[in-house]
Amino acid sequence: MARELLFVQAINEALHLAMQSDPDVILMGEDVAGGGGRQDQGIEEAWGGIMGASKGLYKAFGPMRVLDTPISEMGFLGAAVGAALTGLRPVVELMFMDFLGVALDPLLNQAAKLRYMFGGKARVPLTVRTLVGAGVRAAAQHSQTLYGLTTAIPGLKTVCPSTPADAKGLLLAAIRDDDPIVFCEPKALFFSKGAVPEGDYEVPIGRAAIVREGSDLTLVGVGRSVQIALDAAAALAAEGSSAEVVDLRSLSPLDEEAILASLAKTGRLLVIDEAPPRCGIASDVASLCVDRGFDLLNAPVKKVTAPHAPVPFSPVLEDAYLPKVEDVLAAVREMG
Amino acid sequence: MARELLFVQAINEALHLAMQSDPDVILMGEDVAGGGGRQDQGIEEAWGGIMGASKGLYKAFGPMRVLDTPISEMGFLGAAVGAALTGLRPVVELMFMDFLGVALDPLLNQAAKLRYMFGGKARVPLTVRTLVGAGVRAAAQHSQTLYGLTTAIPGLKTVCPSTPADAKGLLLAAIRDDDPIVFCEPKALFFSKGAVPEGDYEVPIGRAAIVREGSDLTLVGVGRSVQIALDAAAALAAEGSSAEVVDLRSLSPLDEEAILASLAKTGRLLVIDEAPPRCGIASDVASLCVDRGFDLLNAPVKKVTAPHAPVPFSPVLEDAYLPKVEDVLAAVREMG
Amino acid sequence: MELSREQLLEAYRRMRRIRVFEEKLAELVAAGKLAGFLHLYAGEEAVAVAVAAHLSTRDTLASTHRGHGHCLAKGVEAKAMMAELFGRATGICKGKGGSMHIADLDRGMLGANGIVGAGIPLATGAALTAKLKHTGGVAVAFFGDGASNQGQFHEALNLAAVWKLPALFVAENNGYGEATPHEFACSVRDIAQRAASYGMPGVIADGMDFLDVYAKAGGAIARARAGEGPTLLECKTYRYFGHYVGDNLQYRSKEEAESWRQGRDPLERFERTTVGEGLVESDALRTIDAEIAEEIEDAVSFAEASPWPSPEDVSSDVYVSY
Amino acid sequence: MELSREQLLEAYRRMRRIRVFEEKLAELVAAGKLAGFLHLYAGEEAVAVAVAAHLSTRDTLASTHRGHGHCLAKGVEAKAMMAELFGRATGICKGKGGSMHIADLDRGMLGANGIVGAGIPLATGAALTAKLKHTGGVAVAFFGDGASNQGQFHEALNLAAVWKLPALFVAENNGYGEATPHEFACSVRDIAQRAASYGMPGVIADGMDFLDVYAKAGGAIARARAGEGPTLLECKTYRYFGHYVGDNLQYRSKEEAESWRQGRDPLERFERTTVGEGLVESDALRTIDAEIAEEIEDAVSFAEASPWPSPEDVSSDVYVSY
Ligand SMILES: Cc1ncc(C[n+]2csc(CCOP(=O)(O)OP(=O)(O)O)c2C)c(N)n1
Ligand SMILES: Cc1ncc(C[n+]2csc(CCOP(=O)(O)OP(=O)(O)O)c2C)c(N)n1
Ligand SMILES: [Mg+2]
Ligand SMILES: [Mg+2]
Repeated sequence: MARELLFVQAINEALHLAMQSDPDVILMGEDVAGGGGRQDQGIEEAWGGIMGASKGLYKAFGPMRVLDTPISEMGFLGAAVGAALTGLRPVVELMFMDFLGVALDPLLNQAAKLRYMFGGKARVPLTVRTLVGAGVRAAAQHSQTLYGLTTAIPGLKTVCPSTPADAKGLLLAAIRDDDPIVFCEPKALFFSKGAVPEGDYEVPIGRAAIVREGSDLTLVGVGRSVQIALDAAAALAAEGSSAEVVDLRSLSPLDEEAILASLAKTGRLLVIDEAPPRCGIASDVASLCVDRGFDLLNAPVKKVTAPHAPVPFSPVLEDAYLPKVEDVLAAVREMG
Repeated sequence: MARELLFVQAINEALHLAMQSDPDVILMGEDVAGGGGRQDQGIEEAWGGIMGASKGLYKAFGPMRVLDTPISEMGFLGAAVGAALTGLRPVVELMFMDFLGVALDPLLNQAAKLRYMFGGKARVPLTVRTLVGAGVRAAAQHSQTLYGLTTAIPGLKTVCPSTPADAKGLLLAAIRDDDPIVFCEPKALFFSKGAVPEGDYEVPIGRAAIVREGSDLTLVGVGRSVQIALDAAAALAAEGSSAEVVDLRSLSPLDEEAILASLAKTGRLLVIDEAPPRCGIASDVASLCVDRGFDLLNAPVKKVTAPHAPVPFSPVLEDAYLPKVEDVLAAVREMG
Repeated sequence: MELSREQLLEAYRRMRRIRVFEEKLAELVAAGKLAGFLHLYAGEEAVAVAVAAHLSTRDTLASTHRGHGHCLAKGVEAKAMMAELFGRATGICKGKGGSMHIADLDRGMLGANGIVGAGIPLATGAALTAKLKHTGGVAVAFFGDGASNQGQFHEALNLAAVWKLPALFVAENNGYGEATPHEFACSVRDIAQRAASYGMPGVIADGMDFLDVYAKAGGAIARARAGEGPTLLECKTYRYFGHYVGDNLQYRSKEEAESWRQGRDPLERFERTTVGEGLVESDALRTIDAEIAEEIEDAVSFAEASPWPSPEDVSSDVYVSY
Repeated sequence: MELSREQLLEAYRRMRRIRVFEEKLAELVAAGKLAGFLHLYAGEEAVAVAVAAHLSTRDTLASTHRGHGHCLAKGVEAKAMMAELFGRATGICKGKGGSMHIADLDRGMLGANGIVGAGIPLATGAALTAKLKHTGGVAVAFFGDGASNQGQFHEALNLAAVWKLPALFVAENNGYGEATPHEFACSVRDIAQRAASYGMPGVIADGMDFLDVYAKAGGAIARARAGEGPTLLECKTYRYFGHYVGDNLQYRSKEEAESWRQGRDPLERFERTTVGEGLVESDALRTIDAEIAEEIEDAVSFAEASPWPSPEDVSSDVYVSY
């Protein structure tokens, strides 16, 4: 486990492995080859995706399996659904999750529903990779955390790794899963480093990870908020309080048992999420606690989220927008 | 208050009044005139919308203000945003809320965000009327209850009346509101009857209604689930238990104070929603209770919702899909 | 692409099956025996049947809300379809889909679709599979005139052209999207003209004439199979019934409707031509009529006698695993 | 539509302002002074300025992610834009929008837009307002070649045509959508050809030539103002910088880039023609150069000296009332 990779390299490695191991896996999206194949201009492979996640794939797997698309999200995502329905296993890059605005139908009304509507006779093995979250000064239309929206849709799965190792293992699992999965990549973590196992392995979908053990309080995070939870746990330890940190990793299915088991240990729970507060994963986890976990609760369940506002551009405002360790500590104090 | 109208007539009356009182109000959508104006075929006004909600408007206000659109939801909703931004007050019919799949961007990334992104210098007085809910054998792509999705989006307001009187008053308030509002019309209620005041009145956005008073338990509903709550309350009364029923009416803003005030009276709360359970309004209300209402709670907060599945077609399955009075009673028993 | 007598009789059988199936549905709704939103295909039979006559199970088809005709043309069983419309467990989708979601993947039928325009990218994706997996198959998308104003139409046709996919896009121009006339909604009279936006051939066929559609679809499909890319084929046609069963048809005149039926009805026209040219005998057609009448009655009996799904099944078939 | 000396000088001033503004931004990013995603317009100046030269404040304009040029051409202040890019409270959007969301409704500037294609329906709606309120105004949408493959392009152009709106759709074809060449993404070489899908005129202009764009945009705008409906105007152009500041330009050759700059640069070309024909004097242009250099320096100083927004403002301006 000594080898360290960037998050983006972990993604890239998973894509290479998935394409090597299954000829039905194809990749499509805007610039995923990045204009690769302009032999006339002496260019073979260029960008490999706007963040470089698909670098090298065009060269390795060629233009039939690594497909630059027009800027037609609804069209190519719909085509990917049709391809998945007929025997391919497409991995589609939806550059920013905000672009669900122009790409929702193939997920909401097609991928999520075909199997059910067809009486169980179809499968749609589709993976949609997409960037989520704020923190890079990309403003309101390129910074949203919309995994709550896809989590709400029956028929879809939604995952969001917080480490390079999970990114690789979850992506391999997602691509090989026979259901449509939205794979969220927190853009602020894209160039963060972490140990990544060699070779081919899968992190099971639907399992949370206890990333720090504790006994007084459970902090639940996902994606980028896991680090905030860890930092807050460290600060709380300094104050003599022992916080357990749960990384959800999978939003749909949700690992209810892991959350409740932690709550059983600690009796107190707080959720941190980068999304705004309404109808999101934070509300969802809180509602689980007050239903199945009610008898375990010794304190209110607090949500530390972004405000009910779009993401601002100005660094000063964006920093104020995002959940922070001190927000967590203040909420913990409020829990009494 | 003796006059009774159908829900659809109440909507129609509100549209007439809004258009009469403000020349900037225009109506657009598929078939809102319904092919009105084919003088060559001797046809002046035809459908007035697929459910007849806009009947008579084309005749009263003419082709410049009642606009049949192509089947281009993203295009005409986007155009409505542009029109709202420049001085009109459009009311757009998105025939079924399911069609957000092909119409999300103008709401998610434009209407909801322009004011904020432009530093408060814009207003987008747009009302989107749309049909929600199941119960009419319309199957998975025409039966969704997606108001949780729009509630989650900062910058939008979302309302959903459950009676003809509220439908009229809320629609008038929505059209005159200076923010973009999604106005959800439960299709299963469209031909239900109720007393509707004459004349022009507004029901304020952001206020819940206590539609039945009680002391032992709070039942929270919205749209069609309000009637289920009322029926359950009647059944509970027969068992000697007194349930208060809260009709949310407005999902964003949410009337947190009304919910908490009821909880303070009863100590026990259950939410009924026709949407699936994840990241929806039921989770949201539960999360409010376990945070701000924690000290008031004497029992778990239960959610009675549709299952995590698409809406099935078969009457037998659809009936099983929808929340029912007996589901509420069973959940109440579980609350202890 | 000469049609044999058997092929002609089979084409007539399929058109007839669609006609009777649809008329039966209108009857059943009137009798209060059927619920749901039903969009009938009667009047447009020649389009689906003539296109599908070029297809086999390796070829795929994506349909619309008005899908019964496409399904029957592609060989889906009337019995299993009828049971689906009755919401029974024996339905082709176990009663979960209903009219707007009938599918039969084994026959390459990728589903009716309740979202206008959404079938077009699905077929595009199926064409991508055919190309990458070298199946030799072609994918066909059917869609209405109204759908040609949807963004998905534009995006999918461009994509299919850029990738030179083995696809055929069939615009069924019946003059209306619900109650709205084509000319209120569409900035060009001929949808085929839009092919120029994608550098693909745009062809117009008389959608009331089986033989015309057959010939033009055949050319386009041969082109697709040869790897020369997609075609946009517009078929001018008319729906006899309203937009859905229950529609009062207020938005169009009786004269207009009559003008499409009189002398142009696709079944009558087919009969006039083929019998007239001595290719088939009218007796053979009458035999088919009788067989179809019985088949559809049987389908109704089958559906009505079939069991309802079990309420617990409401939550199954959502995922392969969860 | 003869241009006076003043008009020509003003046009040059705006082009020059855009060029210097954009070059300054590249410098500031390199120096680590600016954050965010910046898409520079340098090379395409003639398009925005020539179109906007026909517009006044009653006319509206919807822009793209590459919006600085459109804003400056429409008369938005460089100072307030620069402060916005620096995220300051004095920014045109109080620092809340940043590069991709600059707007100035008082000047009819309906906003840059981070969603490719989304500005096109916004302009269509603004044209509807103009028509229904009889303002005499015209609405212009700018968008890239990549955007012409978006569904919103198709839906909005059809809508504008059906409703005969006073709109102009300007496709800025710079040959790339991010790293993807036009010919990989678009099934036709000329976007103008797509006008045929909407029964509207499609016109091609040399986007490196102010005078050509000016003449062709003028004709289209006059047509729109006269109530004759929309036009699609394609301007062939090139972006000098990468897709965004930081892009390594790996996907295109230096030779290609040079071939667009050499002898074709819109400012040089404008100067060659206008000075050559004795319409303006090069001295006057040099004076403008100096003034612009100072203006942009001042804008940077203003921005850098401006206060940051207050963190509490993160939640204001979401609603008019809530
Ligand atoms: C995206 C979407 N918008 C609107 C509808 C409602 N709707 C169903 S069918 C229809 C008309 C379709 O017209 P056309 O494409 O011409 O097909 P036709 O019904 O004439 O066969 C409409 C508007 C829908 N189902 N999906
Ligand atoms: C809907 C959407 N898809 C993708 C993107 C990411 N993106 C931003 S700019 C761009 C390229 C746009 O190309 P073009 O329209 O030609 O404009 P240009 O950048 O060349 O001016 C892309 C793909 C986006 N912002 N919005
Ligand atoms: Mg039609
Ligand atoms: Mg471009």
